[in-house]
Amino acid sequence: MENITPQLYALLVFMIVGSVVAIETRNLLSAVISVAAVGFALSVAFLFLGAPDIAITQLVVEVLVLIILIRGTILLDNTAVESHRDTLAVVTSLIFFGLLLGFGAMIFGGRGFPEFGEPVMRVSKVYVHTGLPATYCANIVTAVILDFRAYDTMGEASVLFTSILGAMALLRRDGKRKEEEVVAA
Amino acid sequence: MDTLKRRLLDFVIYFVLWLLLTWSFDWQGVVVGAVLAMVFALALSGLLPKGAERLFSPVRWFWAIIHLISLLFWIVMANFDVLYRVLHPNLPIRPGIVKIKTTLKSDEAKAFLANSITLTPGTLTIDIIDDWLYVHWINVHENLEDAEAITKDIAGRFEVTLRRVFD
Amino acid sequence: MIGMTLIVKTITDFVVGFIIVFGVYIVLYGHLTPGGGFAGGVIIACAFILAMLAHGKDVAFSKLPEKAAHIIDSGGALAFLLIGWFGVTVGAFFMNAFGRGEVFRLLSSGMILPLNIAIAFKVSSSLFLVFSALAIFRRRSFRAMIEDELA
Amino acid sequence: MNPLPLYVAIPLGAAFLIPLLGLWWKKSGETLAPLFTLILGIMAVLQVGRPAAVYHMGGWPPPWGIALVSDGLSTLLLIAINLVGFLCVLFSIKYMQRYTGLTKYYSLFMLMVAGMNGVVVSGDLFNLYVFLEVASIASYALVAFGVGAEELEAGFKYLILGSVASVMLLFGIGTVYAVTGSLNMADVAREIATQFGGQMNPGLLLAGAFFLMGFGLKAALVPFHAWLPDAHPSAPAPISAMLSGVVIKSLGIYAICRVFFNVYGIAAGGAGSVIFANAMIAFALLSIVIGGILAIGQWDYKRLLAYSSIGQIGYVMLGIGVGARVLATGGQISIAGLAILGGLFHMFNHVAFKSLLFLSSGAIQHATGTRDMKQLGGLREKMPITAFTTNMAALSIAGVPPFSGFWSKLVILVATVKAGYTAIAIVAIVFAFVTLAYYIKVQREILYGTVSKLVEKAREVPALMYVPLILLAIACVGFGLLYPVIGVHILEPARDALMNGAEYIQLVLG
Repeated sequence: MENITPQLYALLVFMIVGSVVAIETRNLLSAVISVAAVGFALSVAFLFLGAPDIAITQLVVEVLVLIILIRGTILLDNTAVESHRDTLAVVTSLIFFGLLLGFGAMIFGGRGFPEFGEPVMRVSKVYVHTGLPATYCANIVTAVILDFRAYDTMGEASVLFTSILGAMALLRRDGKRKEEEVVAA
Repeated sequence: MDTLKRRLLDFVIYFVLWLLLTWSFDWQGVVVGAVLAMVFALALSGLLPKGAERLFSPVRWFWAIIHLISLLFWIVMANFDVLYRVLHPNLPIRPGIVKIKTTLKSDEAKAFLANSITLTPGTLTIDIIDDWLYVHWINVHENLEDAEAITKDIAGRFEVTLRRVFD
Repeated sequence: MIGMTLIVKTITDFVVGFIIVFGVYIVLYGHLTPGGGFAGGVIIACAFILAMLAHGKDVAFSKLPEKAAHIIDSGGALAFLLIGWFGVTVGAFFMNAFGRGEVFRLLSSGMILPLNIAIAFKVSSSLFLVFSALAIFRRRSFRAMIEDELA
Repeated sequence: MNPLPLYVAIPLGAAFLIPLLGLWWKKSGETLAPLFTLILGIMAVLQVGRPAAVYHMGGWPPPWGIALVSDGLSTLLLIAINLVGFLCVLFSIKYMQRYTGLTKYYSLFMLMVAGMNGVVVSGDLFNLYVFLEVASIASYALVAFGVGAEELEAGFKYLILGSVASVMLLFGIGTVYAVTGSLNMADVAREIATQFGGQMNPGLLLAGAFFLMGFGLKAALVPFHAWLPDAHPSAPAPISAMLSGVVIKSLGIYAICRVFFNVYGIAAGGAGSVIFANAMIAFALLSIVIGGILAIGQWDYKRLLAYSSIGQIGYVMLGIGVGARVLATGGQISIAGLAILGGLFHMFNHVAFKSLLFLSSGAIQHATGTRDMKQLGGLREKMPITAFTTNMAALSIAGVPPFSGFWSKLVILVATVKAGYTAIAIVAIVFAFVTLAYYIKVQREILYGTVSKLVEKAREVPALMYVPLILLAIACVGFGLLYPVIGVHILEPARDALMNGAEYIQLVLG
């Protein structure tokens, strides 16, 4: 854990900078590209944390999202955002972030959270120790998501199904029928 | 008959890919791979590029390796060239787009030529239309009339090997 | 000319088959190596989306028609549910009713492999569908809609 | 066999089947959805009186596997969700004919039901979140189902605010997991009770704040209510009925109750508990006051109903909050029990009369084509059944004796006074009269008065639409008269489930 922490922090800083650029830039295309940079950094971070499968998924999803977003952006005639800055929104979000940071300091500084990198392994310990003999599945992550908690995964598949169905439903050409069709039916 | 040959070829390619990926000869994996390769060959016919039988010619593989080596060499050379132009106080560049005619026949060869040109610093292929390549060049020659010289300079060095790999 | 330039088309042809085989490998070996149905499904969807971007929607739909994608989408989800329900025969919802097999072999760990396959089918067709919907979708402009409603 | 997973499996299976069959069979949704919701409704009613049960998903014992739990509170919600779901689907068959993409509609509807059932039977925090997402995403899509400008705007607003709530909940769940190392609710509860001695450490306090905000947003309590007044009027009427009738309760109120009573052990007292109980009472009062004030000025019928929902949810929350505060400060247990019972009873009543009101608004819109109260009037003569049932619901929600709404509000108020919060009780009483006032406005403008031009052409809606109205109207009256039966068999087990946290832990972990 110790030897990769500096790289992780570097990635974290990179991601924060990328997000700030994405918010601050006036050009939509640059915003999309900086968001993508943040996503790629996230996938590298997953790789560092020893989760290559999530890194792969994150990478592929990032590519997909980038393609869709760029396609969406270049369809617009004008990719520059011309709007005034909403002072109230900025102040509100600053206050919110301040509160969150205060809470975070309280939790991490006080007795709230376990040490960084030393999670409470009360339940997950059992997965690690008995995962292979109980499920015969060499990949513990898959063992957890498809055997111990397969029901959750069904829920996640349903979430995906629902969002696709919802998107298809909202991308219909016409929502309501013409009056005469209703009468005829 | 032709389609059958084509399917068989697809099957072999997919199967070899599968074996390379799994990197084991456990019978379960091999059987599943064979079944999958069969399904892909039947269901996804036409996804693979045409003329895939060229994969089985050792001569072409040999020339592919030669091409890779020469490509690497030219990339290094071009790097130095671009480095010189960037660091030179006068910045001796003359960027512009030139149109060159390639003698390569197959689509694959043209695409790889375009990619090789793009990989070389200083030149960048924008599009291919029929036999014409549109290339953005960092330092366009003084003599624009001499089309042959331009072509030779940009594409010639790759065409030699690529022709033997693909055509 | 439909689709993108020759360079993109040719290179796409070179890699699409490889991407699909790689995605299937990620799915089928999800219980032995990093990966699984979600990751593999996304990769497979990417192959089809790449084909659609390079060659236009007609080529992609000839390989995977929209109706077939809808069927695979619902069918994959249904298969997941049914595999889970199959566990009821031995005791509980999502209990492993298949043989566990031998550790580190492809055909092992019972229901995990079929579940991975079901998820892969579902995820790949869903993502393909949503991309095609977003790519092809054209609606009257928002202003026209508002004017219609005012009229 | 324990039927708990069926509550999720049946609607999910229906939701996957409907679009599949719909490719060849256009009426798949209209046929399958009522059938399956009816089966679920019957199952839920048969659940009454059964002892609390635990189902181990996949045979893994908790906390390693996911546990499904059914106790009194779950049963109460299951009955409400599935019966109202059935009536709304029945109403949809005729009402939705003017929309396109009906297989998608019914599939999304079943997904919403599946999500809510999943939330209600879940005994695991993350599993609760997953099914909450299923139900929420389905409802975002359903709100904007008409794809008109107004609908899309409302749906988008709901989507953004709902996603913010989801992120907060996920953050809260992550924090709880980081602190206690478990996701199973009973296991977390035991960990909090034993390791932290019932005291809230800062991490749990932050997580609790996130839960209150997230679930509060799903429940449309006042500082987080901004999505509701847009979403409810824009949605198709059966969806408004579902949203107001059961979605905000199962995703919001139920989840708040479950998390704070059974997981956080608010009943055990401690420093954090009082803070959360106070916050609940504050949100409840704000909801009552602001919902009431905003409702009275509305001329859009469905928007009026939407604001009225905010106010009535405030009453539900008031009962539960007062109960929580009494328990947390170590007051009399009987008073706390009375307050919680009142809250749950009002919630149960609100399911009946608010679904009825939204469905009747749909019937009125179906017949006259408007929901502007200024253009309506004299509906009593043209649509007698709709008018009569609307009347029943309005009287009940306004708290006129002997309708059910009167009794539930009375119980809440008595408990509030007994607990010593007289000022709060006075505010609640004043706004009970405000409720009465705006429902008198509804009656005067829509049901009575001169017959307006639009109403002139109106005819009574078809039988498939008015049968659900009649059934719900019977429920409005019946809940008041049958209180001895309903109270003992449905409400008191629900209250006991909330008040005995130790029993819940014992039940799940054995």
